[in-house]
Amino acid sequence: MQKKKEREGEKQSQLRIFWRMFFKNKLAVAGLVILILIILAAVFADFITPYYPEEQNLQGAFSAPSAEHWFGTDEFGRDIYTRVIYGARQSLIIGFGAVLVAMAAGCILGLISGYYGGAVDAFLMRVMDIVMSIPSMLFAIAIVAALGSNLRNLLIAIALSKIPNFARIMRASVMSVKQMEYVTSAKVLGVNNIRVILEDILPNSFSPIIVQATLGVAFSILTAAGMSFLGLGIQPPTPEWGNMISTAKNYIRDFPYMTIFPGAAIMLTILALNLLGDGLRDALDPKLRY
Amino acid sequence: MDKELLKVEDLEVSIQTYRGEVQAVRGVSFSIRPGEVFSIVGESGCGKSVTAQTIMKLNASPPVFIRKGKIIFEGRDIVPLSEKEMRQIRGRDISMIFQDPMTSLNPSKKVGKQIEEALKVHQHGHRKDMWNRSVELLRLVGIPSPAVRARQYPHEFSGGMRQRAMIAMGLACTPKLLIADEPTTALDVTIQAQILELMKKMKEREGNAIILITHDLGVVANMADKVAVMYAGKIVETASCDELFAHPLHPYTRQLLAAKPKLNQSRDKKLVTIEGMPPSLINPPTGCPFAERCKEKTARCAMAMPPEITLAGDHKVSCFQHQDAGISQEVCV
Amino acid sequence: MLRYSIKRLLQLIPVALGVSLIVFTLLHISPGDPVKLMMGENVSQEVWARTREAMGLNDPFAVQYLNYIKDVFLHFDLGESYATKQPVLQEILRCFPSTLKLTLVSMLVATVGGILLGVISAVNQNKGIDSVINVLALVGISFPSFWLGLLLILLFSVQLGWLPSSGLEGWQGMILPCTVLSLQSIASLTRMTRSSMLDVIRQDYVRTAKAKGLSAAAIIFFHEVKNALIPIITTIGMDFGSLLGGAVLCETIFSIQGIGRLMVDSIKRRDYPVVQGCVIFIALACCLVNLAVDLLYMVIDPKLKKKKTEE
Amino acid sequence: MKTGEILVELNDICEYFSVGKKKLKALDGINLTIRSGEVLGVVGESGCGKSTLGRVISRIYHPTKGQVIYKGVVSNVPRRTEKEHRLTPKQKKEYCKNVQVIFQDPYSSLNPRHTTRKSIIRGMEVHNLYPGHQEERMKELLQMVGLPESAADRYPHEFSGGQRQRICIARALSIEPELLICDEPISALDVSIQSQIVNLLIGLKEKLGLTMMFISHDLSVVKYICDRVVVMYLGTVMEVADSQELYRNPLHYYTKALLSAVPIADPEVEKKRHRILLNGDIPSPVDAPSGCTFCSRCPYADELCAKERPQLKEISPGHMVSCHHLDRIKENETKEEAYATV
Repeated sequence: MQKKKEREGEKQSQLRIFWRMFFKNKLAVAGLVILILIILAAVFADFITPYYPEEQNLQGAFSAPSAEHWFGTDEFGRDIYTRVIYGARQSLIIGFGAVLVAMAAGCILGLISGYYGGAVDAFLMRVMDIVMSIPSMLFAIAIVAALGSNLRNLLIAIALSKIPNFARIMRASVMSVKQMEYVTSAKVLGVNNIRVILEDILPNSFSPIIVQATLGVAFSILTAAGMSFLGLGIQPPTPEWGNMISTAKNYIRDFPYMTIFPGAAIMLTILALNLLGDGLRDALDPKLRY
Repeated sequence: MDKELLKVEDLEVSIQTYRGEVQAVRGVSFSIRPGEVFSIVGESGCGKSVTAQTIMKLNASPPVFIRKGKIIFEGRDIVPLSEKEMRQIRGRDISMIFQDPMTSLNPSKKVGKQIEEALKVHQHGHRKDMWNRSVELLRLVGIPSPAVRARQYPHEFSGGMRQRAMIAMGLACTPKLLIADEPTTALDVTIQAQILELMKKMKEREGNAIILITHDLGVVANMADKVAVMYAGKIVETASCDELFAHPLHPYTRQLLAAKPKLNQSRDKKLVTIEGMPPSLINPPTGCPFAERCKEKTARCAMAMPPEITLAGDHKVSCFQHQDAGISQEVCV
Repeated sequence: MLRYSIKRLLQLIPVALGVSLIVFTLLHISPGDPVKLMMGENVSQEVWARTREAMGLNDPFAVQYLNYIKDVFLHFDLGESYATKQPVLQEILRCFPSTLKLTLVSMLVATVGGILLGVISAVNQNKGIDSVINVLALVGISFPSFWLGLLLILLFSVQLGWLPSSGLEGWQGMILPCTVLSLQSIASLTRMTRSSMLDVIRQDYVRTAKAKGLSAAAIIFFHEVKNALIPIITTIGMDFGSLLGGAVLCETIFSIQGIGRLMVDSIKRRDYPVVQGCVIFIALACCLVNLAVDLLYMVIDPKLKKKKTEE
Repeated sequence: MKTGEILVELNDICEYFSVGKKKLKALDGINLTIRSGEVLGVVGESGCGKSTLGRVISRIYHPTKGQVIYKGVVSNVPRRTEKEHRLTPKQKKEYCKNVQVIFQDPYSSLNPRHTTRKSIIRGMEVHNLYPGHQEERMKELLQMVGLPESAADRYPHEFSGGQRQRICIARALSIEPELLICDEPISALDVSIQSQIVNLLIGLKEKLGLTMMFISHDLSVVKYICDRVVVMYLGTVMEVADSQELYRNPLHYYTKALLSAVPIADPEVEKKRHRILLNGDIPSPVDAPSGCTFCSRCPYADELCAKERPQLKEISPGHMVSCHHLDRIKENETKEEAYATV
């Protein structure tokens, strides 16, 4: 019985090495915990906030942080704490949504490009070069300008601007895995192309993508907030960190707390994601393992 | 002549890894006389390279620590020396060439400049003289049209040429000891023959001693005066080259010699296999490290580490088989 | 080297065409009628039809695009602004100097600061100063630049009154915008330089240099930095793009009349020719900077020089 | 197929890779045969094309020119002429089953995410062998290569290099190939582990009646296991002979130099040996000489060698050499011997 247990332990050990490396990195674990808390807050926003995010109370406008309003109220007397918590929803949806879309598209393009090479590769990479030559923030702005500014379009805009990133990383990873002798020997065994791609190449070229995805979420949230700040993203009265700061900007001389809290929320989220990304990268890097 | 150039006493070196402390070198002692070629031979992970790098204190610390022991170079223990004092020794008194000539040269610096740099560290003189000397060194190690080659970058050199350049760099300040860490492992046979020949020729010229680290017993037989066989962080046998190959005493040495087919042997002779693998050095066995794989082991082999006994002709071996024989043989002589 | 430069310049042509196609398509499908945008909602039917024909808006998409391309590349004509009725290129050139000043100074600050901090950090690996720099860099990449801008204005302009809160005039005026714009780049360059340096420290040739008896400082400056910089330089070129993107935010915060601000204002005014022109202009500027960086790269890395010139 | 019959025939195989604008001639006109049941050794230094040759025979690469004929059937031709030779997907798959490869690097030749079981059973699944008995067959294979049954559930990173190479051998043998191509199977291993693998391969070859092609740069190991040896240099064959004959009586100057360069683990022998030191380096296969590929390092080379490539000629039964100046070399050697005896 004990022997079996031991064997099972060994069986998963590659994953276990990864987790052991990851959990040894206290900052990374802290990042993961913060991120989980933020996600939980966004999901259960209804239960942890005392007001409605769009509930106005003009008499109570511009009140400083107090026991009643932890982060104070804005120009319409809306509770900033409530709005910050609800704002997490927009940011997380855009962050994770855009990265999921970009990752899916980028990985498929990168896989095709890296595995087949040749003219297909040359064409796809040229297209990626073109998209990459437009700074991603400007590209997103151009797309939103064309499609109109709302959550969906913002998500599409950011996703499109991120695709080349994922495609390039995936391509490089696939190209290095393709050289591995286990891929050659699978082909020599007579395994067909699709199985080689699905069983040998994809699982082994995915780890750099995971790191990139984490950092990509951070980047997307920042971009989305920046766009909303410019008035090109999510429009008021929907609470969003970027547009909250944008409004608060007008009152910065007299009511600076209005700027502080949404900004701090963005920063905390990005910091958590960056910590997590660093931790994942270190844990996935075989160089640091020995 | 009998004065020792380098004496290593009971050296213990450990490497910290996330799995635990690897005891890479576990009590190694040997000595080298001026002008001698001393070879340390063993398989990967036996601690031979760590020993070599420790002599120059090149290992980054952490993760590598000298736990115990002395390294006495020309009568002075260099273990307690500071980094600044070590710099005086490196390159001038002891220098080193490495296994992979492809990565051991700085890719973005001209080869001549890299040799010149070795000179500049320890000598003062006119820049032009230094450069001329580098070109001269390249010529000495057999690089054709050295003046042109000195202005090229390492990637324009072939593997053999780079190793020649490394040798030129190593010998730039006429050191008393050259440590060659697997200098020919990455090279082809015909190029290996050239490099070994070059090392011999340069040794004749400069009179330096050489520590040759290798896994290839053939290279040892070609080059060495004295040989130490290392296994799992310990030296199990030391003898002069002729003596070791003629009368290998330790079972590991014997089996290692029999495990590799020789070019001058007929093929009917069955290859001896050494079953199993070397032990992990994180928790090394208390007894003889080879006991687990040894075909001649007895009960006590696994219990305690056999002490090193000196037999006739300065032949040292750590094996219980010879413990009793040790005295009788000495009596015989 | 010259042939390679020319080749790279020629390679810019398909990129420029691609960018213009993407942007043109995007704005073509955007809602709103160009004529009404230009002349107001209550333009008469007759004038509307005539203007549409005159502007070529009834032509097929491909023809419209080709005409646009022809104007852009043959006459450097990016069209005319709906709002000001001025040529777009003139508008862009009016705003571009401020943006260029802002981004170039920020790039310089970011490069020098990032590499310096990264080298210091790597050399003192696992020591106090390394941890401090690491934490600062981590905070730096996590700071939303527009928020930082507001906080700095709050502190230095509102509270202390030391620095102006808008514009780019004089060195005092440059401080806040450049700090805000370069912060992210400094932080990410610091991190990259550090990890690149640490990679190089592990290389065999650094061990060789140590075996020669070189001092730690000599090894760092003669062997490590140059090799560590090789991968960094490419990212500096890429960084220019993100700096231009960041400039949009920065110009809005500090009320600077730059190209980013022009673009945002034009979007709000639905002045599409200007938006189109800005994106193409900026993309080309990025490509040129990348090209310049690539050539610089070849000067540093002898291996690449050989490879590229042989191709 | 009876032992000794021709199993594989290589007709004028060329393999060129493009490097920038230049051509790297990895193989340049190789004509060879592999007979059923023999162990054919292929030796040479880096850049000689020995691995490429193995990869062309195992259909990993298509040749740029020439044909691989397997049991009389044209099996590997340049990709664009595949249609002419009517190679069906079924034929290609059948060929995979007959020819298997073991690679040099045991660390990269196993998928890190597959257990040993999955690695070994995969081939049987693809070729539909042993339906329903694959598990038993896998256990049998593990035992055959000297691994415990418990190895089946482990991942590659839990094994040492030697053990991984055993898994690779089990994987290759799982579909019962006729020809096993061993591409430097032991050069990444330590000496004590090398002998384990060498003995295992010899045992398996005898037990299963395999034909083997053993690619290596280690001349002493090749001498130990091979029946016939091919010496290659820069994409061309220099000399082919039975193992005994080649090592006793090397005729090509390159073979002589190569053999004399191998250090022998015996100081007595080493002191007495006459070592031929070749001049210069192995040229890069990108700018290989157009005549005899060895002419840049050969002391006997003249204008003829630089201009014209010597053909592989049969000197004595089974012993083939490609050199223009065999007579001069021999003459010179007898002279030297004469001096030595005087």
